[in-house]
Amino acid sequence: METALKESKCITTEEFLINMGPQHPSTHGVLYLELKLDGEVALGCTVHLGYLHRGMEKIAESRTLTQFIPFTDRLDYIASMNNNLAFVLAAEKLLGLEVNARAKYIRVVIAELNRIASHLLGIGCFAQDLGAFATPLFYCFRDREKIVDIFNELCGNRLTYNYMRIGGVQFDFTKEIEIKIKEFIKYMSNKVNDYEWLLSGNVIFLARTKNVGVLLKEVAINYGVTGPNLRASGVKWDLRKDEPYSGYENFQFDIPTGINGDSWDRYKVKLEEIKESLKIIEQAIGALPEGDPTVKAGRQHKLPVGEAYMRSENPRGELGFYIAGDGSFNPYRLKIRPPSFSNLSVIAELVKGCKIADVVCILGSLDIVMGEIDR
Amino acid sequence: MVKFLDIIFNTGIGVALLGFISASAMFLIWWERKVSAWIQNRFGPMRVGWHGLLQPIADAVKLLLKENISPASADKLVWWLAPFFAVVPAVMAFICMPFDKNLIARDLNTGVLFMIAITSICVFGIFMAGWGSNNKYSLLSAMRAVAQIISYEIPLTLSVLTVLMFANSLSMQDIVRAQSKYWFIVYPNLTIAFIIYIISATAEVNRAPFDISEAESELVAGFHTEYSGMKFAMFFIGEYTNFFIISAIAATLFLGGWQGPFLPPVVWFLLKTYAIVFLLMWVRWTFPRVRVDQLMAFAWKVLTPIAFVNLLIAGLFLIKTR
Amino acid sequence: MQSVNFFEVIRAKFPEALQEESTQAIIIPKEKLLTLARFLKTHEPEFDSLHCLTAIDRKERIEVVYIFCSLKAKASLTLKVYLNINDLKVESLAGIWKAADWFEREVYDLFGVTFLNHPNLKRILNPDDWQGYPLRKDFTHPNIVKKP
Amino acid sequence: MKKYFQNIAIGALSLIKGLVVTFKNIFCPKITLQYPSERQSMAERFRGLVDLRVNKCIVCSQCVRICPTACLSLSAKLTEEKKKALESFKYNMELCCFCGLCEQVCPVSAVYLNKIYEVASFNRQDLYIDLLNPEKYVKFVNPAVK
Repeated sequence: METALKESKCITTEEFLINMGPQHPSTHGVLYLELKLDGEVALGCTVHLGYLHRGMEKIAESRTLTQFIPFTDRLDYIASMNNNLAFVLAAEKLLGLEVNARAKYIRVVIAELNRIASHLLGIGCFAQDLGAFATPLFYCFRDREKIVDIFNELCGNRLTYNYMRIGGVQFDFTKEIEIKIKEFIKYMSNKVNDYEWLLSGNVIFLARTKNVGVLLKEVAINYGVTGPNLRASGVKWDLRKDEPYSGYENFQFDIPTGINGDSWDRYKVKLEEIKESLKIIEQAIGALPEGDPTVKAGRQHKLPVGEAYMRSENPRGELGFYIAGDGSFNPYRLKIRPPSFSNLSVIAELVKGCKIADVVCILGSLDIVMGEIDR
Repeated sequence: MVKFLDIIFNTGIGVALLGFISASAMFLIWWERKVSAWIQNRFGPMRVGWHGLLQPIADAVKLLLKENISPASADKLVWWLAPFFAVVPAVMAFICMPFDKNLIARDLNTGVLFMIAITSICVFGIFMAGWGSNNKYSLLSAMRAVAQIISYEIPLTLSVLTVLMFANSLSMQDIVRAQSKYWFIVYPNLTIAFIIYIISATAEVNRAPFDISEAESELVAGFHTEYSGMKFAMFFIGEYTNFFIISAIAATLFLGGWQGPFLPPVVWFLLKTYAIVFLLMWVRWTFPRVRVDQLMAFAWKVLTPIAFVNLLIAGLFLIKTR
Repeated sequence: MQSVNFFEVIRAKFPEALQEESTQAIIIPKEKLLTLARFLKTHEPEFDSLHCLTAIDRKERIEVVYIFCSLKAKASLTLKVYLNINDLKVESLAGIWKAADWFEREVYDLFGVTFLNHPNLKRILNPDDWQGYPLRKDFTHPNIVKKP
Repeated sequence: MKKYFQNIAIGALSLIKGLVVTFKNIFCPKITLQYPSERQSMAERFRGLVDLRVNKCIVCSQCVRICPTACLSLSAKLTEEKKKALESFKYNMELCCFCGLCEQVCPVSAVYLNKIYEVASFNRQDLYIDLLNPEKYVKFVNPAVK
């Protein structure tokens, strides 16, 4: 036995670098992961960002607040309504504006619909990364299509909505839209257990995701991870409950949390959150108050001298806007705190010692969007 | 003179077989796209010909017209030879495929052994492709493919062995005739053998939950990343011909080959094969991919022990009844 | 998330801490930042998550803004450090909160504030050979198109 | 030993549940459209390309000011009765982000967004549009559109 060991001394195996480069099918956008591999096992990875950096914060400094709203659609382009909401809430907090009840309820309904659409896409792409080729993804896109049609009916565009305005929304709900939303709730609630049957129980899916990329509670908090990834590690923290904004306090819903923070928990939390969002929409649509939520687009707001920070619960985590005004129409400084930026920073720690297939699984379960990381 | 006639007769069979193989490969490609479309609530190819029937031919012509790029620092000979090693063994396995009572190219008395031996040669093709194209992703995928195919040979051969014990002859025609009373799948431990066969056969052909060698999400396109044009088409046809072979073997070994009440035997054979093909396609479009080490553990820790125990029980059962 | 008026507790420990009137942010001189950070992390409502870290270019000084958040006590706190425009150096908090690592690299990349003993202080969003710091007010670049 | 077979049984059952879902979906109605012949009808508020009702425009250039990407530019001239009239109205479709702010801000709703969404073209000149000439979008309108 020793002789074999001796020989094995002189056969040195050295690691090799593989570029899960900016152009790779499972990096959810233009992300460049430089993986150090020893055979099949990944030893470490360095993350290279900036391929989608458009300088949003520099652009914001030469735009008025209403003009910047179309740019917030392009941050997390899968949940643009939630970006609009976060930006508009931050602007209203700085300007000290009040929003009437109907606009708040409409905003909640729309934000939750967009959360479902975003989670659907997150789950579909995650299953696609695990190799369930295209079938769960097409089911998710088929359901997401219904939501996108409602948005197309409501504000005229399918992906970049530019729907929320400072002090209200652009269009009011018409009768058909409300009927469509109610139909969607019924349609979606029995489609969800399709996913439970197809994915959650599946033994191959479990084997691929159980205890893969375990994110401990302390590590998650330390890295600033927020949203479903944090809740999957067992931290019961959701801004809609703990720091209610835009009328979330008068809805009953509970926060799904995971147990040991592995990829399966992150998937399960997203699936449960779709059910919770359906509950919220049902309550909100039922109790839609009267009033006129629309706002004339032309009104420009002069920003007071001072700063305000407001964050809202995006499908991927907490999106924060830090706006500093100096009395003119354009913000003096606008900082965007994207959730995927901190969620992605955990990848270097989770990837040590797992296989290439797991690297793809972890990246899929973290559900990042490069648009908001690179701004 | 007779030898000359023989040669013409054999080349005639060969040409007929090649015609059937390429037609069945084309049909399988079209049908796979249709089945996956139905499962995913979409139409699948509809544009070229009625319901896209001419789509495979359109693809073939497109691939023919594509430029043949070979990577600069590739190991030229190995890289050039790889597609042949992927296709030729797949085609040769049709020699002892029993389509009908007498519609068989050559009824070797060691038919099954020949088939299993030939189909395991296409591992060379994959490894040569992986090594030849001198790129990290292909090398990784080739290593995976070799490990996977070798470790799934054992459960495959064991499950086929249990069938041979019942049919006590290696020739395919005898196996089919032995199932004249009832099909082999009816016997309890042969159903287990059937399940083991199906699982390890999908792994043999790099399909469905075991397609870790050309795993789109990890290794981009695995061993045939560097191939384009006709060479890529060769891999494609090789893969679908292998797919047809394993379902045809499963049909002959477990579902009684060309035997059936009133339909002509050839139709019965094709019906059973395409039933198994549908089952494997259905499995492919439903399940996620297994990880490399789980795949190995599954082969060695689950399939092989069960195959051995099944063999033992089959032996005891045969001693008692015969 | 009421930003708890935590100022008295800090003033007791760090007399030179001031309070900015408009935003209740606490201003701390550069030298005391590290000790205050450890104090915040370990003291009673531990601010266990550094939520956001950014900077504002006020032409004669750059304000580095830290927003801490305590999940247990549901409290948040804003901290500011004023850095004179010609010596932009401040202690790095990457040792205490790992979230600070990437935030600080971004502030270095866009503002030019160097964080002392940061694990690997490199540009994160712009290419490594990029000249200048884009978010500075005096940043000009040939192909910036002024909005009419 | 029992646990070993129990795992295999549970695993097999879960696989079958997945197969049942896909089998059920084979008979569901197909949802994809055969694109060139069947088209998705866009909603009434759909935001396509910027268009101009020339006679309504009162040259207040609010739309030029509100546009986030500055893709509208106009120049005016004085007519005989000292009324402002449009001389040229350029629309650079390459920069436009289709946000619809110009439509909402126009007091007389002269500027509006039409329903064209097939806007691919082979050369860049097609994207610089002069809003005054009536057949500006003829080449984008697809005859197949009912």
